[in-house]
Amino acid sequence: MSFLWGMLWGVAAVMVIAGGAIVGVWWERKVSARIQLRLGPQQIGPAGSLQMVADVPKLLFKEDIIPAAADEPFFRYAPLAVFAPIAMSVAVIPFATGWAPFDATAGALFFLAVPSISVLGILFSAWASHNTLSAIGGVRAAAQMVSYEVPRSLSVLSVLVLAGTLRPVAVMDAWEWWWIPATFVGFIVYLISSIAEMNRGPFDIPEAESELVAGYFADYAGIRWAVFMMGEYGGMIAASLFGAAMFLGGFRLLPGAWGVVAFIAVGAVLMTIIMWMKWTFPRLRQDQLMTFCWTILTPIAIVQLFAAGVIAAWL
Amino acid sequence: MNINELREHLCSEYPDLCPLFSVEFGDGSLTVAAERLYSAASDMRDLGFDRLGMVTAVDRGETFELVYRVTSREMRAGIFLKAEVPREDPHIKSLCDLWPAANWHEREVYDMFGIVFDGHPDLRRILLTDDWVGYPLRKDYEDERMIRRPDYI
Amino acid sequence: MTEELVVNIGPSHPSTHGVCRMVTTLDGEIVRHVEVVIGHLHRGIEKMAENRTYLQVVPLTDRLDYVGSMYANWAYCRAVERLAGIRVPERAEYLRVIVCELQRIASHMMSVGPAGADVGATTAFMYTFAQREQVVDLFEQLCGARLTYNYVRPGGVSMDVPEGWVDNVRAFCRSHPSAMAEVDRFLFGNVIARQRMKGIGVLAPEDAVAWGASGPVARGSGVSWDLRRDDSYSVYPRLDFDIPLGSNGDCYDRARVRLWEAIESCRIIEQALDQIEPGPVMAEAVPRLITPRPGEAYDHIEGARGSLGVYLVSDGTPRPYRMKVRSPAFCNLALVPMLAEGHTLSDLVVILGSLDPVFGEVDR
Amino acid sequence: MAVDENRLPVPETVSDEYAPGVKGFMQGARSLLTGLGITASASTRKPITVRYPQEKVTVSDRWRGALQLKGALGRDEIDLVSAPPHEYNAKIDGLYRNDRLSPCTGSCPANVDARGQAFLIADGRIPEAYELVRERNILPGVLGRICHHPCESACRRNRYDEPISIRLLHRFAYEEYRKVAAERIKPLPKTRDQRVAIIGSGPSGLAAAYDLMSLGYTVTMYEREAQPGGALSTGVPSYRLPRDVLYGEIADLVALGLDLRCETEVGKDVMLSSIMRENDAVLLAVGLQDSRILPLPGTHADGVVGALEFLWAANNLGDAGVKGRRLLVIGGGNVAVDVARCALRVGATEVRLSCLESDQEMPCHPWEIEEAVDEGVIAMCSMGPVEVLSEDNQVTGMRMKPCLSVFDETGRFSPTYGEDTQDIETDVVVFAIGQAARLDSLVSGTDLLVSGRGQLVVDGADGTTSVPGVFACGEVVTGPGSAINSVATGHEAATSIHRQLEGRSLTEGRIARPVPVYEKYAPVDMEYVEPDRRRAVVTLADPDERATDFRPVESGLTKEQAMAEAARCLRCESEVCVGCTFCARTCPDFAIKVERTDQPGARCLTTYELDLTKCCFCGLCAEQCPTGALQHTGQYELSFYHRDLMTFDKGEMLRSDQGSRATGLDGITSPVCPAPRTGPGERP
Repeated sequence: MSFLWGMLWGVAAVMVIAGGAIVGVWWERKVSARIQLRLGPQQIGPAGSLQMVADVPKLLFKEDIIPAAADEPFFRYAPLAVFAPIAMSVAVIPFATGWAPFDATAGALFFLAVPSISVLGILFSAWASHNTLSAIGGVRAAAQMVSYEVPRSLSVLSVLVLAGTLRPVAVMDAWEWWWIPATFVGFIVYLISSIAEMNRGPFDIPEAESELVAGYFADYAGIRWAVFMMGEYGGMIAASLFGAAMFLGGFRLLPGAWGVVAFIAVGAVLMTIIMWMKWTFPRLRQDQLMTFCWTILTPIAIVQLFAAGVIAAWL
Repeated sequence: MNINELREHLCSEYPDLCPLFSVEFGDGSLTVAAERLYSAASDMRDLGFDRLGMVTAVDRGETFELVYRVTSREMRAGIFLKAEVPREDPHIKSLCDLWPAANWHEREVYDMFGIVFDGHPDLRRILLTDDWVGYPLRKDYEDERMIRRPDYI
Repeated sequence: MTEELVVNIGPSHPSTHGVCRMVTTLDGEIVRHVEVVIGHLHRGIEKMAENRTYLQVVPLTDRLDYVGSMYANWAYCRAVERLAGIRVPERAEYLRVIVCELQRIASHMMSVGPAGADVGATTAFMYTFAQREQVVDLFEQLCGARLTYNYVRPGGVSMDVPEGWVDNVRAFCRSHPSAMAEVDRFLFGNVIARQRMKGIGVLAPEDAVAWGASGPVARGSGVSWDLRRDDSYSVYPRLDFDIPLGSNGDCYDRARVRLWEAIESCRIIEQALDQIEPGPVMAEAVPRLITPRPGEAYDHIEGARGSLGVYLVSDGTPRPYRMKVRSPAFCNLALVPMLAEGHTLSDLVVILGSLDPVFGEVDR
Repeated sequence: MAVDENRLPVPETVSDEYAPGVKGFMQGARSLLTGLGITASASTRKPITVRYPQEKVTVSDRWRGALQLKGALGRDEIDLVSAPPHEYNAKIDGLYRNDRLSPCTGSCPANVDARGQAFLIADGRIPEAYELVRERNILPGVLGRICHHPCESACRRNRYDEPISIRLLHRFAYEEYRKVAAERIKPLPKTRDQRVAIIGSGPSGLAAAYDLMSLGYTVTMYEREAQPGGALSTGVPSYRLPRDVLYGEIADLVALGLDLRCETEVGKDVMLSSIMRENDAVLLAVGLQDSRILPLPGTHADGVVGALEFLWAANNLGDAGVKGRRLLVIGGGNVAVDVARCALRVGATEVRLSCLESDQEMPCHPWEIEEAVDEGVIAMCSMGPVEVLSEDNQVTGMRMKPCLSVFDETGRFSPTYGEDTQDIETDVVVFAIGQAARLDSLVSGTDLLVSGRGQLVVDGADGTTSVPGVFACGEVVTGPGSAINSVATGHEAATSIHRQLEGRSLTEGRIARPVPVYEKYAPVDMEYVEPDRRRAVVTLADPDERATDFRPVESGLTKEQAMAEAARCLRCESEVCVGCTFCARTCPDFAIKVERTDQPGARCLTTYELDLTKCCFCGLCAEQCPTGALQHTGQYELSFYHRDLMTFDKGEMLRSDQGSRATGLDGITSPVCPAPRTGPGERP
């Protein structure tokens, strides 16, 4: 029975993420277009809103190209290995009072740990493509994701210290408004390292289109490529919603059902900010990225954690 | 520096090169024998012609005329160095150790005319593929893929 | 020292600015050796020119530097005029200066923006492209084409300006500097872009001279050499303009020199528009079939990429006996192996972009 | 140099640095926020991209797109420039404003439709061609011999190779027309009862007479001499203009209804005042009768002659009293050359011609002096006369001095001379420096005003004199000039008379003939012109032989030559492709293939192929097109499902009006080539 429920939740999560990705891609295309003095999608639907809906069948029916030199099984399933952990992570986000799709006791740990598995999928795809540029992209991605795991976890930890629990639903129950200023620095660190974690600009070094073309998924086409993109947007949705919940109060901002609306809205704003940054900033170089992570972000996160610990002890 | 001042300057510094200097369409050119080209180029560099603008060649039938354009920032002037090499087995000394810029230019001339530059560090075809047959800018180059122009003008 | 990895970049690659192939030997992320393989766009224009009349070659020169067609037109026409002894009317000279400075803006926008795109700031690309779009629109109003203009002809220019065009150019010149100031803040002020571009691909001034570099590449290294001033041609002696120089010779300086040149070009255009007077735009009685007497002529102008020269040999027939294009991008591109060694793979594309090669001109 | 104070100053060096340490860190952080601000503000601006196709509406007329043909030989006939005399100017003006006036017609003072003539001759319709020319040039045969043909200098064919021999085509048309003249000439109907008298039967009078007769007036013409033709008869030597040509064409005019009264000198045989009473309008086309002689010392001596007197004697008597004598002509114009060449023919032993101008600036036409020198005339340029030397009242020589410059900076006649004089031995001195009118007996008994310098007072624009109803035209108005110029003034005067007699204002709504400026052509290197593109060559008689008698120097065109020559016409500005191949010749990609057939009566553009896969949209072909038939369409982004569709054949190129691939719309087929006309009476 619980297995069936799990299946159902899984399908629901995939649908939510796929739907979110469709909206997200459209929104990103509009946002980037406006930033770049363009119009973005125009032709299909009002303001091109059905463009992505039209793109999905196109991607489904495109030829599924597998390079002759590729390591076929790994090449085939690597996109799933990237996407599945990210989809799973959405399950622990608390949407309403006392309710998360998967109310795990160590949910925060789950959220931080499970998406990291996708680095394996990236390495698989990079290696299986049998392409030098992909390989470089994969190695860069692995190094980057593993590194940014540290400040990201540390910044989330500062909230968990204040709440005294790893269970997201419980964190939300314990949330107080003054946590926002108290963990604001941590929030910034969380946002930056989340961007790095999902390989988006200005930290999109693994897929840097100007040098590596598209990095680890350069050889992918059609639906497999779409799964990568869903993974990216899924990661963005998950990180935005989790950040909105943990650092900005999530559904606690407004009472009752309005809280859910406010939560989604704050998540959308965070997503827009992530897009805004991507379309504004140049990309860092590999060594600058690492330097930034270890010499700036990590110390700041540690200081934030220490401060949160002091506050928690003082209370 | 205009062309007459340039001629005087050149003649005062290198009297032996003076008779080889001629002017056409406002540009000075120094025509030397192929064996003397390197030393003449080296003299020109010492005279202040610090840039090598281009190296090219012209198919003159029995010979190939090599044309080097050297310019001077200081004098604000440029001249041609010219030398002729025979069509059969054309050789000339490379200027790569005077101006590194000569590297690609000489490769291009080799590519298009088949003139061999002795002492060039990396004399390969540059614009065409390595397995190309023939030297396209020679006037006798034939290729059935070339589009024939109509005979009227 | 890890095992070396040979990465083949190009010829179809987003950052090669055309079709350039770079066989790169990597030590980890560090570039140990680059071999630039060119010729993918070689169309044999010099050979084609030998089979065409002097007028028919003009559209071919459009295809040399397709980002700066006006320059190739002009350099070629100057060489033809020198050979055939054609005197160009003054209005045509002013129009040539105006369109070529507009072309310089358009061409530099095609380099400054991609300098941002090379470091990942695609938005800067779009901002400069917005400016380029305006210039290209002006060209479209002028001669009906947006890329291959075929506008400068032996003896003058193909047609006079349409009604209202001068006002459109003035309006553009008024708005362009402030747009450039914004791009400057957006791209060259940005800390990430500076970190990516500063100290990358440093070209020493003496190397720039020895390698025959010209244009913004040489000026970025502080080599003050601009044919518009130093071998002043056309009506440039009557115009007042500054030549921006860099001091470090890195990618940042090269890109920013272009940005400032684009601002100075506006000033040149405004002066030229003030000085231009009505008159013919084509020399009287230029024959349809130009048959110069035998001889050879060389003329060069300061193109957007450096000194662009055309060497023409005539044998007294209506077709050039030999045409050679001294392409600045070809000379500048030869610097890539020297500049890129020791930098990372990410910097390689930035270095290539900072040299602003256009492969139509490199490969000819 | 004005320096704009507000401009951004170029920095000393473009490589600016952040401050070190914390300050630099803050600068960096601020730069990130600035970047976010710039992108945020950009998102509120108007996008630079446009929606296609709704917003892309500004189609420039200079766009270079795919090509279309507006018309083609064999499919579209050209509009002949033909109109009733009084509407002709308006028609020319309209064509001129629309850039549809061909250079030949535009440059002709009388606006003769030479393009239409060539079209008709090439088509084999030669009498029609003659009649088309006669509309504006009453003496095509005469002008075909003597015209200085400004049309040929303006001919656009000069750009490519050699101009059309328009003058010789006139002559050819006349010779062909003679064979059918009797059946084609019918008296013009006299639809109006007003009468017009014309005094003088020179070219201007004849032109006016024809215009007025075709408008239905009754025209009477008075001529002093026994033979009509005015200066053409008395002045032009018969080796240039055989008299049968001149009298034949005037006879045609008489057959059309002209009442010509020769040997009737107005002022002696009949008084002008009585002519004015009998007629509703009078046109004075009397021309110039007196030669001017410079007021130099010694000109009273025997052997000093005026040019007109000399020519009259040489032409009419065949002897001017110079046989075996030396002769010096003063003057460098056409008349001077005529005098010199006539003198050779009437037996002068040595003929010299001296003029002020250098050999480059001589006012006569270059081909004339060339022919004269071939015949043995000695040209002495840049020489000014000082004094006629005489002995016993008999001319022995002429004292000359070098002329340094003829005109001053402003272009006015103001010669400057050198010092050293030179004596030239000669027996006869002929002054050919200009002519003047002789009006005294003519105007006696009328109110006509004559200026102090002996010239008729005329309003040059419409030919009115000081007496209403009396008009003037020709050289008496304009001064010495070419025959075709006189013809043009005749047409103007006829228009004035017509307006006056209709009771309309002479000036209101009247359009002055435009004087279009045509491009100057560079000399063409004939080495690269194929033989079949060259103009017809006519033979000139051997110089030594021809200089002895008055036989015509130049031979005419044969029928084959004439039709081939007419087929060379480019039909400028007609928007009809003639298959001249200059687009194909100028195409840098060799993408165009043009062929045509010249079968008379079925001239046709047989092939026009444009291979768009090769086309580089340079636009050179359309620029070269002399007729304007080849035009750009707005379509520069063409795409097809098959590459064969990229080759446009003739039908496709011509199908623009119904929509074709070139214009972006697929259309209907159109007739391509007409069947040869083989009806009765017409040549195949």
